[in-house]
Amino acid sequence: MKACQRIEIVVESPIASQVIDLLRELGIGGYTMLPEIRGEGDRGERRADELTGDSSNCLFIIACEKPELVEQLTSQVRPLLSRSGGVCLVSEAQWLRH
Amino acid sequence: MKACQRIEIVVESPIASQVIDLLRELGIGGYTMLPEIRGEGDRGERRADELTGDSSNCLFIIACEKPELVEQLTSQVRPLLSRSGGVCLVSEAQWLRH
Amino acid sequence: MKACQRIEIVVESPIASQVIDLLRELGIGGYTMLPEIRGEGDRGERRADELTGDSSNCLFIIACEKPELVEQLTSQVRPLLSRSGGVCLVSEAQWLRH
Amino acid sequence: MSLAFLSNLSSPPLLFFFLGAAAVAARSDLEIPNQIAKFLSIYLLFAIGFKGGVALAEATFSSTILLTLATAMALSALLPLVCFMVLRRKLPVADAAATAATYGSVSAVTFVTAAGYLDVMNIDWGGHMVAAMALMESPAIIVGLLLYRRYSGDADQPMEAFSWSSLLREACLNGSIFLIVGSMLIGWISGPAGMSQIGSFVNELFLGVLCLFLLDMGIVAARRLQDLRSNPAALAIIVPAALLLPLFNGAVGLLAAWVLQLSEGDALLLVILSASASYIAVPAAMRLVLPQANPGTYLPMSLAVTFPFNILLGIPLYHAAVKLVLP
Amino acid sequence: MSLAFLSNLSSPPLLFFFLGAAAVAARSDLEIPNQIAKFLSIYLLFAIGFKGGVALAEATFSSTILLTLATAMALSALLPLVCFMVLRRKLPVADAAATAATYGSVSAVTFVTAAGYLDVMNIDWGGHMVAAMALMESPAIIVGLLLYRRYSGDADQPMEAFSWSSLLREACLNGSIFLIVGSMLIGWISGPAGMSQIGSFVNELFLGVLCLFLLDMGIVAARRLQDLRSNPAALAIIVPAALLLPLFNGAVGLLAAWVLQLSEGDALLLVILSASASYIAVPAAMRLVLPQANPGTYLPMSLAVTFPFNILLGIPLYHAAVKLVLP
Amino acid sequence: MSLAFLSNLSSPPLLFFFLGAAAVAARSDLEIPNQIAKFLSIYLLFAIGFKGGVALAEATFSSTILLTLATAMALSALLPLVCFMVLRRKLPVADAAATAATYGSVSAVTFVTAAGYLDVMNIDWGGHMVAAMALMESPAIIVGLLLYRRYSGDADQPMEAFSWSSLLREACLNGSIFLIVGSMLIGWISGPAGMSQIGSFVNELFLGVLCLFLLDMGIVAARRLQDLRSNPAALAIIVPAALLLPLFNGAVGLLAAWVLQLSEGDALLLVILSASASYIAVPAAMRLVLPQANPGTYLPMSLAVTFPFNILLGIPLYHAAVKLVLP
Ligand SMILES: Nc1ncnc2c1ncn2[C@@H]1O[C@H](COP(=O)(O)O)[C@@H](O)[C@H]1O
Ligand SMILES: Nc1ncnc2c1ncn2[C@@H]1O[C@H](COP(=O)(O)O)[C@@H](O)[C@H]1O
Ligand SMILES: Nc1ncnc2c1ncn2[C@@H]1O[C@H](COP(=O)(O)O)[C@@H](O)[C@H]1O
Ligand code: NA
Ligand code: NA
Ligand code: NA
Repeated sequence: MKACQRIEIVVESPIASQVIDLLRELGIGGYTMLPEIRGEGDRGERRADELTGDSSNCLFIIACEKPELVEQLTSQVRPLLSRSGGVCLVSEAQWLRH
Repeated sequence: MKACQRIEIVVESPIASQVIDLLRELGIGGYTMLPEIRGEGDRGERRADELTGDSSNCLFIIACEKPELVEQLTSQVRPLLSRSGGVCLVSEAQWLRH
Repeated sequence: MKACQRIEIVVESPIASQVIDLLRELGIGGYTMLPEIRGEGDRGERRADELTGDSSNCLFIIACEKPELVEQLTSQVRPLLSRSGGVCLVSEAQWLRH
Repeated sequence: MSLAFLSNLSSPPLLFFFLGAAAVAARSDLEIPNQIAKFLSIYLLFAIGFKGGVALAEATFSSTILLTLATAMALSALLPLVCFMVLRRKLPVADAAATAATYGSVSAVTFVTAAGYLDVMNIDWGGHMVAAMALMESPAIIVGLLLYRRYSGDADQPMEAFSWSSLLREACLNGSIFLIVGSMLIGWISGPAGMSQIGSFVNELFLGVLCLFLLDMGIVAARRLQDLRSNPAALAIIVPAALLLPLFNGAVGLLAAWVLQLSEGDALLLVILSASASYIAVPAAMRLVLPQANPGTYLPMSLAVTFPFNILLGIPLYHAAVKLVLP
Repeated sequence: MSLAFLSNLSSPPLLFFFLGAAAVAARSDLEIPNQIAKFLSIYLLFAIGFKGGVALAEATFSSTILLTLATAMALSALLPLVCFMVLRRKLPVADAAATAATYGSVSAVTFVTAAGYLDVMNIDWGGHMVAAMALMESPAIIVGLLLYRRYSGDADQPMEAFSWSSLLREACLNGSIFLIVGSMLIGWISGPAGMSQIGSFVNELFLGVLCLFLLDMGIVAARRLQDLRSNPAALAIIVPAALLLPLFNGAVGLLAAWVLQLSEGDALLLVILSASASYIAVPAAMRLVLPQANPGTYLPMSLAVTFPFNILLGIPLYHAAVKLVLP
Repeated sequence: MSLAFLSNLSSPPLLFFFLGAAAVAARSDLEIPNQIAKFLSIYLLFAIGFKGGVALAEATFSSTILLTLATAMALSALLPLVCFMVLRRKLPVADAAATAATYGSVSAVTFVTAAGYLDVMNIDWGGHMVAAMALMESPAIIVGLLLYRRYSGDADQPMEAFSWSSLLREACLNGSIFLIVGSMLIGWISGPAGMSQIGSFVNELFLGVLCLFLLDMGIVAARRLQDLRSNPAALAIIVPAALLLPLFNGAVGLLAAWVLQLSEGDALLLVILSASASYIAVPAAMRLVLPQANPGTYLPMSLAVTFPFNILLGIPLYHAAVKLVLP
């Protein structure tokens, strides 16, 4: 077990690819992504009912053990969230080494 | 970054709308919801294989920074869980302000 | 509320049934499972786009209050992860009793 | 009669139901994705509703039609009474009331399967039977709830989270009912001209889609049956009840059909409506209005026992009975 | 004309659109699963593209075809200019530019509905209109973006995360456009021989699938309209604009059809292409190239107001106008 | 022969495979939702199985049928032996064994495409070939596993998590196999009467659905090819092997067809079964019984190289060879 940070990002589906590009640029090798999920917030309800992802969210889960990478990631995710909404939560976790 | 509580609720799909109503009543502005997921517990296996949501769960993720709201939410979610099962987990997290 | 550990396991879909068997063997009564999700890691991108689960992941969320069970679970999950990839994160949470 | 049985059992849709059940028994990983199963059921409701509506547009309106509709509603309100009286000896009041509502109401898919059976047999049926089906959905729910309030002892105590408006919405505006009734209205409005536009979609795919849908139902019903096995106590009550209730309700439906002197096809449909039990609309409504009832009781009864019984043995059995009684 | 209106409104596809809207109004839980809705739209694009391609393979190539294609592109580039000039008085520059791009571009589903309307009416239309549709997708996006850069004041400031290559990819290689154009090419290559292979799949299911698809669109459009209600200020600008823009653009398209002396079917399709507004490709592209624009403005305008207006009233209205102007 | 090539390559299904690959190459966002792709494959297996069963019901049972079935099983057991001997020079033992199993087994979708090709060409094929396909699924898996145990050196060491029963279940009761065999049995039981019920569903939609399905396969195969590019070392072994193995196995299949003097259609199907490689059932089974093997080797080989090769060039090539050898 190794201490790490668990980052959880909810963004609207159309910008999922921007988040993935960002993760790759930062050299964050791994992420898990849950597509087409629903939610509600300041920008109204997203029912995941449209043909495009226009009204749906996706959820990224990222385990990262380097605090400076987490720092960079959050600071670069912030403008995406300001522009089109979403949340980013960071918490502590133990990562099972294998 | 701001400290908040991360609430995670798993309930069976037919009562998802009751949870949403509850969140709105309490004035909790935002939530993320993952529909049609599977699980197993005291009430048997839910395989998400029926035409209605009868045998599926859904997962709510709620970031909330007001402890008293968390208090209210959990106390009102409890009877729903007692009646039709599910889990509610609360943990600490950092919320990225934007 | 009762302290518990929140275990989160991402594995490729074809071995989901092995994880479920493992949970049952250990007597861990409850889990929540999100099927057909995406991700990327050392073993490349999994796009959840194949007919079988060959290129998709699934996510298990398990609340467990017995540390020794968590211990057993993680030690038995480790070989699965070494062989076909994935992550296992463990964190602290409060479990709403009902 | 044995011939009808055999020809029913060797028709592709029912064989695919068996195939689904066999897949579960053999522990194969065969599965119909969930959204696909929903799509298949949407198609079936759409097609039967539309066909019924077009038939209605072509029919001359008669008092028998009105009487049939009224009888259907009455059956849905009365059948739960008897069911409840029997069931409450064995089950908690809430479970008995919910089960009574389930069996008073109807299963749209059983109806659709029976209509397909009639089409294959070249027996006419009236489009208004779709309306009859829709009318039978809700009364049972309301009666079930009233029964619970009357017998549970906590009638005065305000019901938590309960409102008549949400009850009626659940009871009458359930998606399946809304779709089949809406399609019937559209079929009725657009008539034969509409049928000429979407006729091949509605008619030619019907039995093929029914095959795939029953394949899925076979899988789901067999899984629920397997789950039941782990609960032998419940099994001893649930399975017999789930076999007897459709027979009893079907007999009452047959009596009504005889009184009304319905045609062969309409009679069979009225019987199957009486005999069938809801496993979509009513369980969903019960969660909201009767949360005290245990879905582990009424859901497997209707889905895992009564539904297969009705489509496998019930339809030809009721058909034989109809032919006996209404020559 | 009133007859065309009525016969359009009583055709099953449109009635199913109403049914979907009614389900939302009645708060029924009727719903088409999301992947199914995508499948239905994939089928429709595939079928119309393929049909158009086969028609193209059978047509003799004429200069009118080339002229029509050039005109279509020109319309897509010019219509946003006028829209923008009007809209920027009421809306922020970014929103006005995005909305102008939305209305200059086209809605593939509206096009498909109009083509189905023509088929039902037994009016011929040219396969090259599919190509015209594809050509109208992108110019509007580029013009919209140029308008924003010219009028927003931050033209010099390097656009964050913007690249022309990703813009062009979004604009031209959007999945819907790619599929309909690809299917057209395949229909063109495989010709009548190909049609003999998949003809019944492409033709006989078309209107039935359109019914189910418009049922879903009715549900989605009604939900977006409900969301709009909570924002009366926006409503006062958005709704009138979303009704006037298609009329204005359609009139310009009619003028072009008159200049080119197109056939009845092709003229109607050119008008509907001009009048329709994108709610798939353009909104997706705007997220990337004009993230400053608020999707809450242009998306409900095209999806919840203009789309229903066009398919319910627009098609027969434009048809009447075409018959008036091009006898 | 060149004509057959051309007519195969210009048939809509294959053109849609190219369209899918082109969408990936052009970085379009065109995508078939995952559950829809599963539905399309369910339909194809259902339709081919049912058609084969009905054909079987109409055929007179002959010893050639039995011999063909026995040969098919033998091929599935023997082909992996040669593949393994060649592959283990270049690959780790586990990977070589898993790949050998993959190529000894069959691809149901390749079979379905070839059957569709024969139908378009108006060449008869025997319903028992569906059974042959099913019988070829599992022997290769067992042989592959035995090869691994024999050559890996850890034969004595008890295999973790391994059980013959779960192996056999994976090998024989895989969902695709279960569905196509079950549908064949149902077609056989219900015979021409069943075909008259669901014939138009099974026959008329077939090629259209195949188009959409191959569109998806084109997308997925092209993505896997792109992933492979990042691994040039593996590429140098994987791609040539994935092109040579089907040719070699197909030649052996052709030899068997010649010995049995099969009809043109049956011979082509036996060849394509030999030449095809599993990318659904076997990879899933290998995860359980040979987890040491790297799915990054055998999966892209069969899915991204051999599958496209077989449906694009293989089918007409094998057909030409069959016509040469079996006049
Ligand atoms: N407090 C919250 N907790 C969890 N998810 C949220 C919260 N607020 C917003 N979201 C998610 O972020 C999306 C966009 O939020 P917003 O920008 O506030 O409209 C919503 O659709 C939700 O899925
Ligand atoms: N210990 C647990 N950890 C995670 N999820 C659980 C747990 N127990 C129950 N669940 C979820 O809650 C649902 C209902 O649980 P139950 O009421 O115990 O049947 C299950 O289907 C699971 O999805
Ligand atoms: N750092 C990470 N954070 C979150 N999920 C990860 C991470 N690394 C890997 N994963 C998930 O685990 C799967 C297998 O990872 P790998 O074995 O590294 O290819 C990936 O497809 C991801 O879904
Ligand atoms: Na009933
Ligand atoms: Na336009
Ligand atoms: Na093979």
